[in-house]
Amino acid sequence: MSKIRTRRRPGAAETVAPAPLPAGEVPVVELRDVSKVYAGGSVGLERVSMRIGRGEFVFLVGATGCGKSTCIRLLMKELEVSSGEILIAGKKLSEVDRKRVPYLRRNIGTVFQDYKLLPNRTVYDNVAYSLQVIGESREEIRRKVPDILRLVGLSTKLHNYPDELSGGEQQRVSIARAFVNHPPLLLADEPTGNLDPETSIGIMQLIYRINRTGTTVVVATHDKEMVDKMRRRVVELRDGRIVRDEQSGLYRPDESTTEFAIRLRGELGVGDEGNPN
Amino acid sequence: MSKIRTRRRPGAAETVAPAPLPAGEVPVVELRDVSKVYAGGSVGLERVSMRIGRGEFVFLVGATGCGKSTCIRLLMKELEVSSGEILIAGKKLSEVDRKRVPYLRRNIGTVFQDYKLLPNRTVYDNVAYSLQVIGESREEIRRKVPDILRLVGLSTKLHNYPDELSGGEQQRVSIARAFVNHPPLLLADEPTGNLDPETSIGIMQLIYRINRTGTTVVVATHDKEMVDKMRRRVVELRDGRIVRDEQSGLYRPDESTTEFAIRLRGELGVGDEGNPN
Amino acid sequence: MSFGFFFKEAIRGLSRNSAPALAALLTVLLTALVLGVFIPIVQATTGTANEVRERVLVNVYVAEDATKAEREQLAAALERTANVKSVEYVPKEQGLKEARRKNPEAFGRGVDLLGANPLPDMYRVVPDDPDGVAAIVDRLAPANADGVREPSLAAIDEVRNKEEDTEKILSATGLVKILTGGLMALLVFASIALIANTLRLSIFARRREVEVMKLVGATNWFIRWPFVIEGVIVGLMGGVLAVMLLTIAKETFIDPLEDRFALLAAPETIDFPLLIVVLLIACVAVSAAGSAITLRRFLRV
Amino acid sequence: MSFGFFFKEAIRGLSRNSAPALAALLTVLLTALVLGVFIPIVQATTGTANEVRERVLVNVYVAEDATKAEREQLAAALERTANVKSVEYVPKEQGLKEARRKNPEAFGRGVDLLGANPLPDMYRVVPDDPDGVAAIVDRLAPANADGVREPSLAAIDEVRNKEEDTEKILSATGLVKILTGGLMALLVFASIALIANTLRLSIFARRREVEVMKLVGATNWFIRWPFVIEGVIVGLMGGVLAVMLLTIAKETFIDPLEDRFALLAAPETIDFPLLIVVLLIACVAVSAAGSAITLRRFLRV
Ligand SMILES: Nc1ncnc2c1ncn2[C@@H]1O[C@H](COP(=O)(O)OP(=O)(O)OP(=O)(O)O)[C@@H](O)[C@H]1O
Ligand SMILES: Nc1ncnc2c1ncn2[C@@H]1O[C@H](COP(=O)(O)OP(=O)(O)OP(=O)(O)O)[C@@H](O)[C@H]1O
Ligand SMILES: [Mg+2]
Ligand SMILES: [Mg+2]
Repeated sequence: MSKIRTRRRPGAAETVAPAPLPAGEVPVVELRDVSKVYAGGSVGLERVSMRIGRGEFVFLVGATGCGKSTCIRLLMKELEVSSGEILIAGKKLSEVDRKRVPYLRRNIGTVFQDYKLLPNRTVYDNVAYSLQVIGESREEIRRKVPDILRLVGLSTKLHNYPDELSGGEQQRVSIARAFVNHPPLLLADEPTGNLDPETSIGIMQLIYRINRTGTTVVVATHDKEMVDKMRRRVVELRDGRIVRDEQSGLYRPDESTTEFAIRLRGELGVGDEGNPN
Repeated sequence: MSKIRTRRRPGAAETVAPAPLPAGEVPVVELRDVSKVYAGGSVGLERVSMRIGRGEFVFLVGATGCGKSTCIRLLMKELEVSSGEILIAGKKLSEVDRKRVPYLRRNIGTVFQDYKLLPNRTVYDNVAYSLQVIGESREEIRRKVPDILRLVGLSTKLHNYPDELSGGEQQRVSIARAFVNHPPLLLADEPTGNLDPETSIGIMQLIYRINRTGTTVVVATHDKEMVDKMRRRVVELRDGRIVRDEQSGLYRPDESTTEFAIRLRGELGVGDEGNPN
Repeated sequence: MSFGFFFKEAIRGLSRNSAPALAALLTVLLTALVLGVFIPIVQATTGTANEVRERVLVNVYVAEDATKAEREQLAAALERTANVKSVEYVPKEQGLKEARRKNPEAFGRGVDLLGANPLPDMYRVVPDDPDGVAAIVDRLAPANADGVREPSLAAIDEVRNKEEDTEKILSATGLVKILTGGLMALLVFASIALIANTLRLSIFARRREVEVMKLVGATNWFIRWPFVIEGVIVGLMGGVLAVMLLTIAKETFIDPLEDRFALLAAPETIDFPLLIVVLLIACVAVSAAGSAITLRRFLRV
Repeated sequence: MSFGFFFKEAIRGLSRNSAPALAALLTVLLTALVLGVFIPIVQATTGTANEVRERVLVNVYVAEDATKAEREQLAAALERTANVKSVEYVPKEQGLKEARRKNPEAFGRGVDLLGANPLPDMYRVVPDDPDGVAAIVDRLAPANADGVREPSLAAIDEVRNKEEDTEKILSATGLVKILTGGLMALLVFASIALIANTLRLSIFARRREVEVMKLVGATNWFIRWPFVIEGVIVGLMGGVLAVMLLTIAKETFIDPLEDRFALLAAPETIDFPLLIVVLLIACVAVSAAGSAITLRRFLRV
């Protein structure tokens, strides 16, 4: 049996095209030469620099283990950088006090790759928690939570506990929790990994709509179809380095399915709504 | 915003075509009118009957929450049926004694949707454990484990603990563990959910090879591309019921990409090896 | 958020994590029970020891042939001696009466046969601190070079610590006091450590939850309050249960035997309601503080 | 698999789950420490109580005017009486000697003045069981209808429990024995419950792991052995630490004070090496059994 090649793809593009950003605007996310080396010595990110402007929609792609989750965990200060500097809305993360970290995180909605639901709370309470955390009033919570759960298709599972849900249902709870308080920055780590193609499209439409309201969105994903359909900015990582950074890119740079993608975008109802790409 | 439709797809095929099975052969897996109703009253499976012959390769597909994982968990007696009967290799699961359940499970390799790795063991030890459980000798373990880990592309992560792995790496450990002792029945729940397309193809090739050595394989998946490429038996569930059971089916019954699929199978190196479909 | 919210969270935590909650409850209950049993025992023992110590007296026998002036000088000298709490004059008649009462066998028959009182007059000197006895004796009858005591005043016939085993009593009761004190300290320390330990473990079992809470933007106190309230509830329940068991034990076993306790009864024994209050407050305080402190380790996300 | 495998698994479990392992260790250590301190105390107390009880005697005073035959009859009757362990004849001379020693104040002076021995001859009767004293008295001098005791033999002048407070001594020492027994039972029960409790919690924190093991085909004993060995190791370490602390405490605090313990020393006190062995075995057994039993709940997958 042959070895599965996951890390090295010969002949792939090695050029990095930084995204243009209007002069003078403070990027929502900025990575300056960021490296992350884990305790064991394995490299998560290596000298990554990147700027993401307000309202941008960025796909983070790359083979498994290339550093996508590392990047997302660094952005929410779950991990500390080994070197370099991360700025969120112009503020250096290294200068954010431990006590202030929760307030930072309230402005970042995160969909975790492993969901990270609270096991002792129902679906409703899991989503409500991120509103309770910011001191939202009970009425607001009672209004917002069922709404968002209906949007992700979980209205029948409000009072189930996470261990009574299927994988896809848990994933959608995590998505609902990240969205519910309309954070200015949304980080989604593999948000459709356990969803069927149809539900995935629904979730991506939802993310797209959220993006259109001005929210900056970073999605780490393996969902080739999704990336190819959406045609948004794509940042590809390989072994912790950025190897590609394209406006309206595809999952794989060498594939030529542009017409197909355009057709799919029409299907998604995305193309005719005047996005800048 | 519109609601995402995940459960009802109007106009889908409602016919059930049971798979042919040579007369007299004992099916490896047989479900007789199996229903599973969870404690809260939600339905996991509803009157599902199905026979899977020795050496078959079956895709279990369907929208999220349709009952795929329930089916797999029932097969390994992690859950008990509410009604009906499951037979593994002709033996009724309801008659398998509590004490004998471990011996049943040793003959069933399982890839869990949530990986279920042992947090206090390294990658190597996690895989080794399922060999230690069956009393394999130390030499055999030392020979087999690095082999299988090389096959899934994890030779550099042998001594990492699960919480030091990326999502896809954890998934591959789970796959390696399920394969390592060459069980006669392999159940894989969403084995490529967190893998990039390329790694996915590698894993599916691996599963296919294992299948060709005589192992019966059941894969629950959302990976449309994979199902369409492989063209094996597809069982589609909807709300716990079987709505489709086709030999060499596609992920969606209505799509006509047969030629594309054939081309892909060629790419996979599957088509030219004389499989019976 | 309001107290109501945190309280509801605490109740949720307790009901959904019944195993750790029950474990913590059991630990509080058991330690409170042990303490609740030992506190009165230690108190009674210490009380008894103190009572015994208080019986340490110095008897100063007046020489038969002492003159009135000499006797007066002696009385004044005794009053002036350091460490003396009180001096009581016991004339020989009273001495005999007391002796008869205490030792009817000897004095009942003996003195009757004798027809006369063999006892001398005596001053009974109570030291203000039992440990001061030796000092008093030394002052009234300093030992000379040979170690033989010689009375410092003419009126003194002999200076004697009652029963001659004052040393022994002091030593033994002192030891008992040290021992019970040490035991009590050990028990209190062990109880606190055990409760903290269980709390630590019960929060350890939920560390992932705490981490997730931090990741979705909860502040430390937002996470901590429910745990503190849980601690209060567990402490209160454990304490109340312990108190109930103690009350039942008291009423079924101790109260019917009360007369047998006459020998042990000590005025310093803590009274039952106070004991209950002390136990409850201790349980609640230790549990709540333990929860809050233990949590810190897991809040560093 | 071999023992080596299970042992390695246990070590892995301990080192990778240091928080629960430490908690279990601490619990074992603390309870062993408390028990290790209390066992000798309880032993000493019970021993002292027993010693005190053994001093319970019945004195049978011989009437002055008894004839030789009557005296012989009495001696024979005493020997025959039920419950009697031994009978000692104390002639009046020996009685006086003893009295002088015990009560120099009264007998020293009094008898000298008296010039004659006021004491009667006496039989000192030792009951084989202190609680049998009342029966002996009843038999030798049964109470008549008015409650007044009348000697059953002519040679008996009077039958008396020594010091008249036999009742009190028996009652008090009995109570002390019940109390210490109860305390010991409470402590042992609490210790076992606390250790089991911590083990339960420490396995609870790892229940997912146990579930996964079951799902990949491990038998119950395959999973259980490492936990049992972990229990043995934790019990052993906790026990050894406790014993070390106890030894240090004994050598620094108790041994220098040994002379002060004279009053408390009781022959029945368990000796130190035996105590150590008992503690260690108890720790190990409770931890190992606790692990094995607790695990059952989580093996039902
Ligand atoms: N805690 C950790 N300690 C050590 N190494 C780690 C740790 N977390 C991640 N790594 C390593 O860092 C690399 C990048 O991991 P990361 O989780 O960012 O990958 P990823 O791109 O999210 O992959 P996937 O698509 O599989 O989720 C991997 O090789 C992984 O093994
Ligand atoms: N323990 C449980 N208690 C109650 N309901 C459950 C439980 N487990 C699953 N369910 C419900 O049963 C249904 C089927 O779940 P199952 O996990 O089989 O779905 P699935 O096909 O695997 O979905 P996915 O693709 O999202 O993993 C879902 O509606 C789910 O909510
Ligand atoms: Mg990842
Ligand atoms: Mg599933």
